[in-house]
Amino acid sequence: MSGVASLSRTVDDNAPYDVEEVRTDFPILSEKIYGKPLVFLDSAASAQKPRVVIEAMKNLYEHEYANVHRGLYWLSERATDRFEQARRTVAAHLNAAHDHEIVFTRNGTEAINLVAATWGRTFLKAGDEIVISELEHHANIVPWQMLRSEKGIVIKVAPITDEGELRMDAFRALLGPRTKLVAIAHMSNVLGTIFPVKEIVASAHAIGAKVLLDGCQAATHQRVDVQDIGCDFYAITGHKLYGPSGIGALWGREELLDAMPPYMGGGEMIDKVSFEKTTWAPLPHKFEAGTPAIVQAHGLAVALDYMNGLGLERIARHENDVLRYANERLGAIPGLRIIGTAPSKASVVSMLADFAHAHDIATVIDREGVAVRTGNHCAQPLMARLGVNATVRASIGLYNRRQDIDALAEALEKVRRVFG
Amino acid sequence: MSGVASLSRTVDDNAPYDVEEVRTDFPILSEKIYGKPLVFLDSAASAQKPRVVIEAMKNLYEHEYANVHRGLYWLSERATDRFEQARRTVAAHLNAAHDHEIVFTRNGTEAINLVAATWGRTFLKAGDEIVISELEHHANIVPWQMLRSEKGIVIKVAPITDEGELRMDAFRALLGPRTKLVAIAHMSNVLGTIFPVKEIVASAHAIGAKVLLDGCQAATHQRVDVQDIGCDFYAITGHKLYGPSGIGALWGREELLDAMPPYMGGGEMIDKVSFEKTTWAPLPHKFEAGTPAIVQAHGLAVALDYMNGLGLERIARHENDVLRYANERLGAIPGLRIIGTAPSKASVVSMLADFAHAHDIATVIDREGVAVRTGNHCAQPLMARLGVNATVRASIGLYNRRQDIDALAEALEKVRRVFG
Amino acid sequence: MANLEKFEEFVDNLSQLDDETRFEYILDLARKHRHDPFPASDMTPEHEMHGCQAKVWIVHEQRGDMHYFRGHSDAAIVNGLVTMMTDSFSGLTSREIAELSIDHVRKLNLGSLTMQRQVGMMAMLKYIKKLGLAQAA
Amino acid sequence: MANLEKFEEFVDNLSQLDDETRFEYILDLARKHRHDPFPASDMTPEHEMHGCQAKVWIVHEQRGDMHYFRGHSDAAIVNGLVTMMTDSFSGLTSREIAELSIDHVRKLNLGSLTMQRQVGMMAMLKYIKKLGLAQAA
Ligand SMILES: Cc1ncc(COP(=O)(O)O)c(C=O)c1O
Ligand SMILES: Cc1ncc(COP(=O)(O)O)c(C=O)c1O
Repeated sequence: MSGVASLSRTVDDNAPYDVEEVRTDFPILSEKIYGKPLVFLDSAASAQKPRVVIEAMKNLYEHEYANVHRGLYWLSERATDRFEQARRTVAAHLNAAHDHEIVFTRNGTEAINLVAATWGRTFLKAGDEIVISELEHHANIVPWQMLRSEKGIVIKVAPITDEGELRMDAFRALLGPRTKLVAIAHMSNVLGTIFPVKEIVASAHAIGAKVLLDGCQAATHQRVDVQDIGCDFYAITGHKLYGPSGIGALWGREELLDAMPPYMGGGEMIDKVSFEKTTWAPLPHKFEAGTPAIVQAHGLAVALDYMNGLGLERIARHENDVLRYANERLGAIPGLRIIGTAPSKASVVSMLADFAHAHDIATVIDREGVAVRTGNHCAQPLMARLGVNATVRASIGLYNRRQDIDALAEALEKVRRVFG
Repeated sequence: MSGVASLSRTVDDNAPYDVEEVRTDFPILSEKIYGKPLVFLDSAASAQKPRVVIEAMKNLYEHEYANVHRGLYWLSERATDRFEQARRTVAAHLNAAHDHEIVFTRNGTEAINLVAATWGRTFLKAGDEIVISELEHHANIVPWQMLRSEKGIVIKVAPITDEGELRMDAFRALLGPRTKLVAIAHMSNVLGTIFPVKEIVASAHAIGAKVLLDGCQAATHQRVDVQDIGCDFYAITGHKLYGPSGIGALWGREELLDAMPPYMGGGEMIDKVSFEKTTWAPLPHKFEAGTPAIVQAHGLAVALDYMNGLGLERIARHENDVLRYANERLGAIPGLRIIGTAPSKASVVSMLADFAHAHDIATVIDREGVAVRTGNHCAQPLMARLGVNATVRASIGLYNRRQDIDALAEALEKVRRVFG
Repeated sequence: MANLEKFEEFVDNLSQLDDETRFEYILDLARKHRHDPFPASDMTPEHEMHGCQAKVWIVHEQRGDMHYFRGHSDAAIVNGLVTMMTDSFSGLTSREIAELSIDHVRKLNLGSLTMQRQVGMMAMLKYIKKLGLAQAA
Repeated sequence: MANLEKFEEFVDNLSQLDDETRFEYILDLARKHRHDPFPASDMTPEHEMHGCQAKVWIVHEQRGDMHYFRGHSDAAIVNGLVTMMTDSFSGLTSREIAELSIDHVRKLNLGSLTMQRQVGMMAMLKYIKKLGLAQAA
C-alpha cells in the first residue's frame, strides 16, 4: 500500500534514503510559517503524515466506507476487510503471535488505561506493587495512581541516573514478592533514552511480575518485536507513527487478554445480550465496544506500510545521523545545555538555556518557522527529578535533516541576541 | 465552513432541497456495486460523508496539523484552535450552556461508558436503580450491566408496546425512591421510535433521578436542545452525523461533570502530577486523557456545519417524506411486514419477510447494489421482545430519495422470486 | 492428504462458475439438502455454532477413526455453505482434520460471495476442527 | 465604562504596530517591569495562577472600592502580557471588573502572538475577575 515512489527507493536496502525526496511525500513540510519555511522538530509530540496516508483515508471515505463487522453488503465487507487487514498489519509490525492480540484504541493513553482498568482492577489487590520509572509520561503514571486510589496498590518508582538511564541495580532492588507489574517506557519522550527492555523483562519475569511497555515513542524509531522482547503488554499510538489522530493499539498476550474482563460495554464486544445476562465476544472484539475508528485504523496500517517501505533500519540510521549532528551543533551554543545523554538514545534533544525561558525561546523561534516543544512534556515528575520547570525539546522524525538543525541553531542564536 | 453550494441552497428556508444536487456532495454515492449504482440505505449504522468533511480533514493534515494544547508554535496553535472550535460547534449544535460541557470521545458507546464508569461508580451503590427501556441499543445496556456486576445496582426495564412506543404508565410505575438514573434512547435504531424525552425527563426529575439520553440516532434527524429537553447527559456519535469515524461526544451538565472523577488518566487531563499526588485539569480536559482525535473533531464540526447549511428542519422534512413513501411502497409487498409503527418515528423501516431469511435477503439484494442492514441491530433484548431473530432494516439519510426505496422494493421482489 | 475428493469436487465446480451461477450452485446445495432434512431435534443450543448472523447447527459423529459432520442453517445461502463444509470434511481421520487450514477455505472460490461469508466459513472450519479434535483427544 | 484609559492606550498602541514591532513592544513592557520588580516574597503558591506553561503570579489589593493588580512571570513575553493585563485593569471598581469580558482581550490585537497567548490572556482575565470579585463578595 505504500507509494510506488517509496518502493522504488528500497532497491538498495543499505543505502540511506534521499531525505529531500522523502520530504515531498509529506505535504505539510512545504508550508510557510510567517513567510518562512516550516522547520518541524516536534514529531515526538505528533508526527506529520505522508500523502499516501491522507489519500488512503480519503479514498476509503469516498469509495469503500460503511460500518464494519455487521453488514452483509459489499461496502461493509470492504470496510471490514480494510479494518481487519489493518489489525494484521499492526500485528505483523509488532511481530505479535496472533492478530487478535491487537486491540485498537483511541491512542496510547487508552491502551495503558485499558490494562489498568481491566487487568489491574481484576488481578491486583491492596498491597500489590507496581514498578514504574522516574521518567514515565503521565500516561504511564496517572492510570496506576487512579488504581492506587481505588485498590490500595503500591507504586514504586525506579530512579534514573543524571544521564537519563535506568539504574538497573536500584530497579532490581525494587522488585519483590509483591511486585505484580512493571510498567515502563520503552523510550523516554523527554530524554530519548531507550531502556534495556529485554533485561527489564527478564528481571520482572524472574519474580513472576508482568511487564507493560509504553512503546508510544520507541515504536516510531526502531523495529519492535514483542515476542523477542518477551513483554506482556505493549502500547503504541498512531499519530506518532505517521498515522492519523484518533487511533492507537494495545498488544497483549492472548492468555492475559482472554482472562481480562472487557473495558467498555456496547455493540461489537458482546456475544449474547439479555437483560439478565450478557456474554462477551472473543478477542479482540471483547475490547472494542461500539463503532471503532475504522478509517483511522486503515490510515495507521498505511503509515506502517510507508515506514516499512522506507525501511525501519534505514529510518533509524537516518535519524541517528541527524541526532548526532544536533548534539554537536546545538551543544556548541553557549549557554545551552543538553540533558539526557544516555548512550542508548534516539531522536530527542532536550535543552536548557541559561539565556532565556523556554517559553520565550518557543515564542521567538516560532516566528522563524521553527516548531519545537517546550514545557514539561507530560512528565512533571521527571522535570522535578531533573530540577527544571521546562525544557526545549527538538525531536527528529524520518523527514528531518541537518538543515533543520541548522535552522534551529540559528533561531536559538537569535534568541540569545534578543534576550541575552 | 459548509460548502458554498450548500449555503446557496439555503436561500429559501422552507423550500425542500434538491436531493439530486445534495447527492453530488457525497462522493461515495456515485459508486457502482457489481456494476449497479449503489443504493445506500444503512445510514443508521453509519452515514456517508460529504466532500467538505473529507476535504476539511485532508486540509488539516496537509496544512495545519500538530498536536494540540501544549505547543507554542503556529501549527499547534492552529490545530488547537480547530479542535476547540469544534467543541464550540458541538456545544452550539446541542445548545449546551457551556462549551466545556462537551467531552470528546471515540464514539457514542464511549460517551455512555464514561458516565457509567465515573458518575455511576462514584454515586451509585448496591440497591440503587437504573431504568432503561426494552428497545435500548447494547451501548445503553451493557455498561449498566457491568456496573450492576460491580456495584449490585438494579436495572429496571420499561416495556414498549407492540408498535414500539414506550409505555409511559409502566415507565412511571418503575420510578421510585431508589431510582437514581433513567438511561434511555432518544430514538430507537431498530424501530425508529422517538421517545417523549421531555415527559421522561419531567417524571425522572420529579423523583430526583438523573436522565441520560442516548442520542446516537436522534441527533441525526432532528434539532436537539439539551437545555430545552432538560436532561442531564446526552450522548452522540460522529460517524452517524455525516462526520468521520473515531469521534463522538458526551454532553453533561457542568455541575455533574465537575463532581465526577476522571475516566482515563494521562496527559491533558491533569493539572499537577507528582508520584504522591495528582490533581485534575478543569473541564473538559479532565475527561480527555492523551492526544485526542484532533482531526476527527474538526471533521465532525464541519459535518454539523454541513447539516446546518442544509437546515435541520428541511432534512427532517425530506427524510420524513421518503419514510412515508417507504412505508407505502414496502408495505405493499406481499409477505413483508413492517415492525415499529409508532406515530412519532423517523428514518427507519424494519421489516420481516415470510418468504426469506434476513440473511438471504441481504445477500441477494447486495448483488443488486442495495445496502441495508440485517440482524439484531445490537439490540438483542428488543429482538427477543419482538419474538424475532433478525430484521431487515432500511434507514434513510438526508441523501436518500424515493428511487432508493423503489430499488429496494424491486430487489425484494427479486428475493421473493428466488426464494418464494 | 487423502479423502478430500468431495472438497476437490467443490473447488473444481466453483472455479468454473461465474458469480451468478456460483450463487445458484450454492442455493442448489441448500435445496438438495431439503431432501435430507436436518432433524429439528438436533437444532439444540449444544449443536449451535455462535457468531453467525444466521443460525448454524453442526452435528459431529465419530465412527472408528473417521469423523462425520451434518449441518444446517435457517438461512438458505448459509445452508448451502454449511453443506459444502460438512460434505467436504466428512470421512476424515483426526490427523487429517488437524491438517485442515484456512487455505482450504480460500481454495473454495466464492467470488463475490467472499469476505463476510469467507469469515463465516473460516469459523465453520474452526468449529469442525474443534469438534473433530475434541473427540480425538 | 470608565477608567479603562490605560487599556485603551494599549489597544491604540498595539493596533498601530506590525508583528515585529508589536513583539518588541511587549518585550519592552517586560523590560520596564524590571525597574519595578515583583518581590520574590510574592512568588508564592497562593499567588500563582495555574495552567500556564510559564509561571505567573498575580497579587491583588483592594483600596476602598478600587482594585489593584501587580503581576509577574518568569518568561519575558508572558511578563509583558501580565503587565499589560494588570496595568489595564487596575483601579477599577468591583462592578467594572464584573463587566470585563473576553471582548476586552480580543481588542488587544496581538497579531501573530495570538491564540495560545490569547488563551493565556483569557485565563489571566478570568483570574483577575476572580480575585476582584471574591474580594467584593
Ligand atoms: C441508539 C444507538 N445507541 C448507541 C449506538 C452506538 O454508537 P457507536 O457504535 O458509534 O458507539 C448506536 C449505533 O450503533 C445506536 O444506534
Ligand atoms: C512516552 C509516551 N507515552 C505515552 C504517550 C501518550 O500518547 P497519546 O497522547 O497518543 O495517548 C506519549 C505521547 O504523548 C509518550 O511520549
